Amino acid sequence: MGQFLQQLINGIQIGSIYALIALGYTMVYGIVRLINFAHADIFMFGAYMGFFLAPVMAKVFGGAFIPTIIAAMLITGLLGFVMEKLAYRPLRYKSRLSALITALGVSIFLENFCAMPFVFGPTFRAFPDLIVAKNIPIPGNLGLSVSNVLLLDIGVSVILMVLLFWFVNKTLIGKQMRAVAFDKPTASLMGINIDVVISTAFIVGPALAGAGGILYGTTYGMLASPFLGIWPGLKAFIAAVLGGIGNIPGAVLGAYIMGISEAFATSVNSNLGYGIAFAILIGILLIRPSGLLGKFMPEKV
Amino acid sequence: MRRLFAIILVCALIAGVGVGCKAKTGVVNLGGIFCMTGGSATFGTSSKNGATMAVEEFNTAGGAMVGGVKTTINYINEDDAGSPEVGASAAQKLINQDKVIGIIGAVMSKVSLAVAPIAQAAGVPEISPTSTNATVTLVGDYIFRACFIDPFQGTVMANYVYNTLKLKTAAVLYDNGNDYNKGLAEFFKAGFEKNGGKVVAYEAFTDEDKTVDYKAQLTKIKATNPEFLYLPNYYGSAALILKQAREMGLNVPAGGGDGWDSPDLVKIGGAAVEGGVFSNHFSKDDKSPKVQDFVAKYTTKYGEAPDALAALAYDAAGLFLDAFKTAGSIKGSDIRDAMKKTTFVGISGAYKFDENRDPIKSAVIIKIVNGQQTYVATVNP
Amino acid sequence: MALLDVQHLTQFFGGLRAVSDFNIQLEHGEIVGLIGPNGAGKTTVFNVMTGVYTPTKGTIVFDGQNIVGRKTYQITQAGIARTFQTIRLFSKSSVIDNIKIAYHFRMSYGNIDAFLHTRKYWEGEQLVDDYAIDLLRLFHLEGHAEDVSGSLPYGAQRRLEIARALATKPKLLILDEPAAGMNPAEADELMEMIHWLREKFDLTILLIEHQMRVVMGVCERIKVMDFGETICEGVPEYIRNDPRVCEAYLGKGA
Amino acid sequence: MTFLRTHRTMATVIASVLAYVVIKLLSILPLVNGEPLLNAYYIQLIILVGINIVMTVSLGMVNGFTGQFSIGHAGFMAVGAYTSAMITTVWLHTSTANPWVGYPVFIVAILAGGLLAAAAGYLVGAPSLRLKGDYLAIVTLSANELIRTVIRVTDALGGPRGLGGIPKFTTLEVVFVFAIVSVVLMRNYLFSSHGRSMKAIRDSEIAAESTGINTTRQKVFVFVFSAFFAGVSGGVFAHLLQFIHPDNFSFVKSLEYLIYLYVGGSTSISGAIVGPAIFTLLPELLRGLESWRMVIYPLILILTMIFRTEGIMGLKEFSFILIPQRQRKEVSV
Repeated sequence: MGQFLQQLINGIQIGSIYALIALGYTMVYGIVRLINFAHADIFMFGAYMGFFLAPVMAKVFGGAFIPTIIAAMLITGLLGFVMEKLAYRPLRYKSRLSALITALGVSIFLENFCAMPFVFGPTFRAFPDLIVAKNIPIPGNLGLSVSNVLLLDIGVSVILMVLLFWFVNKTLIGKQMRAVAFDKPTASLMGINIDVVISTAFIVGPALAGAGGILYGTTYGMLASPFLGIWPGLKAFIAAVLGGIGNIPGAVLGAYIMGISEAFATSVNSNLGYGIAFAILIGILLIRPSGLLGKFMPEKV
Repeated sequence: MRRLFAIILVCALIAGVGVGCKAKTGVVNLGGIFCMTGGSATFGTSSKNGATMAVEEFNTAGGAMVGGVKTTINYINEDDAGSPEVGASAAQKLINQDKVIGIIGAVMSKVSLAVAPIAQAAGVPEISPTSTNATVTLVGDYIFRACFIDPFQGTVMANYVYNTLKLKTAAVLYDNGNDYNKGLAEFFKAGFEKNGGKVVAYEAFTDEDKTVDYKAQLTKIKATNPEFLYLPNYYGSAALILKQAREMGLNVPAGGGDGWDSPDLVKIGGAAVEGGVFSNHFSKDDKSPKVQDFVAKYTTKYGEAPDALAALAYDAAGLFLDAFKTAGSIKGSDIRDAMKKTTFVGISGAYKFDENRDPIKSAVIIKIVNGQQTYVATVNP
Repeated sequence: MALLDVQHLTQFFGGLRAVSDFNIQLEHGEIVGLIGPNGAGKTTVFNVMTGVYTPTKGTIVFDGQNIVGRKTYQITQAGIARTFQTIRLFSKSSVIDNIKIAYHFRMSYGNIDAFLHTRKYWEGEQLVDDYAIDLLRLFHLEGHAEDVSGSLPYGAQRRLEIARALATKPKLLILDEPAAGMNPAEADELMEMIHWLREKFDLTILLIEHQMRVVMGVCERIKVMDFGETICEGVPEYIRNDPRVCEAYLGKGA
Repeated sequence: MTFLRTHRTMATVIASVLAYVVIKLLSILPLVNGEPLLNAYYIQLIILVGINIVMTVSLGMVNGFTGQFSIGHAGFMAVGAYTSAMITTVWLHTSTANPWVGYPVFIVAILAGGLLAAAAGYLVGAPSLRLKGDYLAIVTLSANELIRTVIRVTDALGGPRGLGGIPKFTTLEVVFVFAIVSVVLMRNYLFSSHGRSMKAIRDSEIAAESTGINTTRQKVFVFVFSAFFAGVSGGVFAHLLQFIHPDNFSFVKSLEYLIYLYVGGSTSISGAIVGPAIFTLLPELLRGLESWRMVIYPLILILTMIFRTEGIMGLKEFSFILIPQRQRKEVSV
């Protein structure tokens, strides 16, 4: 029982980070129908920003965590904006698949460029301790414990997700985003500036991934290399599809399911922990072809 | 038409890089194949640094006499991107284009195994600094290595933990996607159980450096109450695992293999790796001038202390060049024969090859004390 | 026996009843119109008849066989061909390939012949090429045979879609708003063509159309639907004068 | 000349044989400083290009011409590579056998690998081809990684140690025959009634269905034979490299094929030949740049996509790919 609950906690923690990445995938997809492969690398970029900025922030502001996460979000948001302008905009009204290949190109570029010795370098980096890790035992005789880092992960993710829901549902630009996601031509006829909406999606999504990067660094204390985004990115992407791509609550749900099922699968047989995510995904998609919360839209005949 | 296109491209290729690699009098090419791009580039960089340093020292010392001509080495480093396929192309290029007299590399066994058949077929000696998979040197008699193979290192630690530390139960957590990890894990387990110990948890994770969350496995391991945690991983993973283990209150002694040897182990792991023991090729504590000289020179040149990969690449290149000098020939078979008979003394001790061209050399046990690597013991094979 | 006999056809989408208790019998050689305001369920009836949806309730007997539950392609092979409200050509394929595709299920060679280009392949290809060019000629499209179909003018695309439907050698042809987007002159041509089609190909035709001139001019019988229900049925003269029809289109009290 | 115009397949084969002879001569005749122009390095690259062409053309059958979106092609390659390598290396030790025994076994082995890959393709494709677009992509990608996971944890297949000691059966000749036969077969299929159905499904699945095409069966069949060719390519690849490892076949590899396909032009067989030819050689061409090469490579890729959105070839085909038009009888009005 104790182990069961502990694994649940473990799963929720990793799920929180997946969720922040998955949200970016799903937002961009919802609006431009593009699988932005480079999103995983923006997450990496955010983590490295934390590595470089934290010491500076600590000096300037005294505390490091909040200024660092905000700065990283701003920078990754900017990166997303620039990326869309340079690489994706020229292809917007052309082939969707060409944009996908371009996204792959951007991804390979970011990884390898950042791995150059004068950028981030290929070496392991010890992530600065933005908060001092402490273990808080849970009262009771199950031997459970949570760390303050875990609470921080969950807290920050939930705050950002609530902010995102507010942003998408209550602000004008958020409502415009939903309109564009629903029907781009009509939205444009209604006088919505599509360029602004798309740029916003490419700022907000990457900013969330940047926050995810900071949480990742804080949680694990190490940045292996500029290629570190690939696997968390892939898992988060699968989570977004699992929840129904383009659907914001779906991405969060998918991410938690992914994190928790990975933890449990690993505890049953650690050799299969990695593969299980894919097996679950295939299973769910075969039963619900549009993901858990995705709406099935039959093609109009 | 399609083929014509291919031909045009190939011609362009030749025009682009092909020509201009003719050996000038007194200079011969030596190839290196390391992962310079991709997720493992940090290992490749260390290795390349080590090999480059050995070559530079060799040239400064006057090179070798080949047929009465003083001959120095031009070192050509190629990228394998951590992929067997790219490594094979790199080997073909070095051998056919650059006419190298030997190849130092690769880091990973999976790449060495793709390079080895090519080197063997061309009669070009290859020495891998760090490929521990036993089958690498079995490809043929031109293939050597400078490191221990997994059975030796795994067993050394199993004996040390059981006999010296007197611990009777152990848990193992390894990367099932990495042959080096898996090899050490298996031989540690076998050795430990042969001694009478018990491996209470034998858990895996996947994808070396990209996995960062080990809590699920550690939760399971913690429930089995092991006395020792064996982590046959590279320093990055090992440090992270220990951090997370300590965070969840799993405070038993831990250990690993030569993959632990890097200044980054302590940088990343901090207090969590304190007291960790691991098997290695040499100790930086070693007072021998050779070792001290190497550590000092490397640190000055590259701005960081050498890790095991750098030391082994330095040894591998040094051993090869020593054999080249002894042979006084650029013929692959002559160098190979000289290598077989080598008595080279490197950073990691005196080299001698067994019939499989695997080195017979002693291991040292290192302990992390106050964040410093401290020599504990030497284990002879 | 009727060529097509639809009984008590009912279709729900979730809680929405799109079609309720729809009945129709078509005799061989008839031209029948299905009209009604937007959202009346006409296209849904077509989609159910062609197997796009499986009906919630009801039977559809075509040519003596119950076709409920069959896949669209099986229904087409059984002899019902259709056109679409918005043109759905294979727009990147050539005009002649559009016709050849519709011949595919009757093609005499299989996968192996396709890989190896056996003698059977060449014979089959020659046959289908002759067939397709003849059909195109009937629709005055032979000059465009090698053009990409998406680049044809609108009227020609409509003709090609009908030609493609005929290439499946149907007994029943169903046309979903064939005159949509046509001017009166083009509509007149279309009406002529529908009559000609019936004679030439020995067809039974069921059509949805909004242009009353076309419906009245071409159909022998008309069925009017509103909100999924059939509200009246009869010859054009009768429909024209039925107050319920007027009401359905223009609202109560009009 | 008339003969060549009417018998394009024959002409292609003749041209290919001529090209082979030229390459072979260039790899033997000592033209440059007493050395052949094409040394073993170039030959190896040409062989890799050949394998990648078959992979890309077969992927193009699914993605380009049938309009589906599969991104797990390397998984099927893995099935073929491991199956064939197990047969030639582990079960029958052909490395020591004489070539008269070895080559027939090799051919049987790569075909067996292809068949098993096709079976895997059926298992993946049959339930999932009803998914559309990106959902299908995710399922195929997941299947790719599942296959890799299974190989990695199966010690009988070498697990993470990989499978080595594979005899080198893949020569320039083998790859020439293999690539030409494969491309001609797929080209033939495309220019048939079945190929037209594939394109019809791509343009409008609903319209294809309503013209009597069993679209599900057609899609699954294409997916299966595409997996077959990927499997055979895997076998040829394994016997070139003489060592295979699960990491050779990760989804990253699948993405490489995706790049080759769309850069070349997904709706053109010629594109699926040009794409891999250029983008296999490009990283090698950039070797002189050292670690910059993987920075420059994606930039070239991005620029290619921006300036040639539909790929290098677009919808165009080299003339030898096309099937000659039969003379039609006179059009009478």
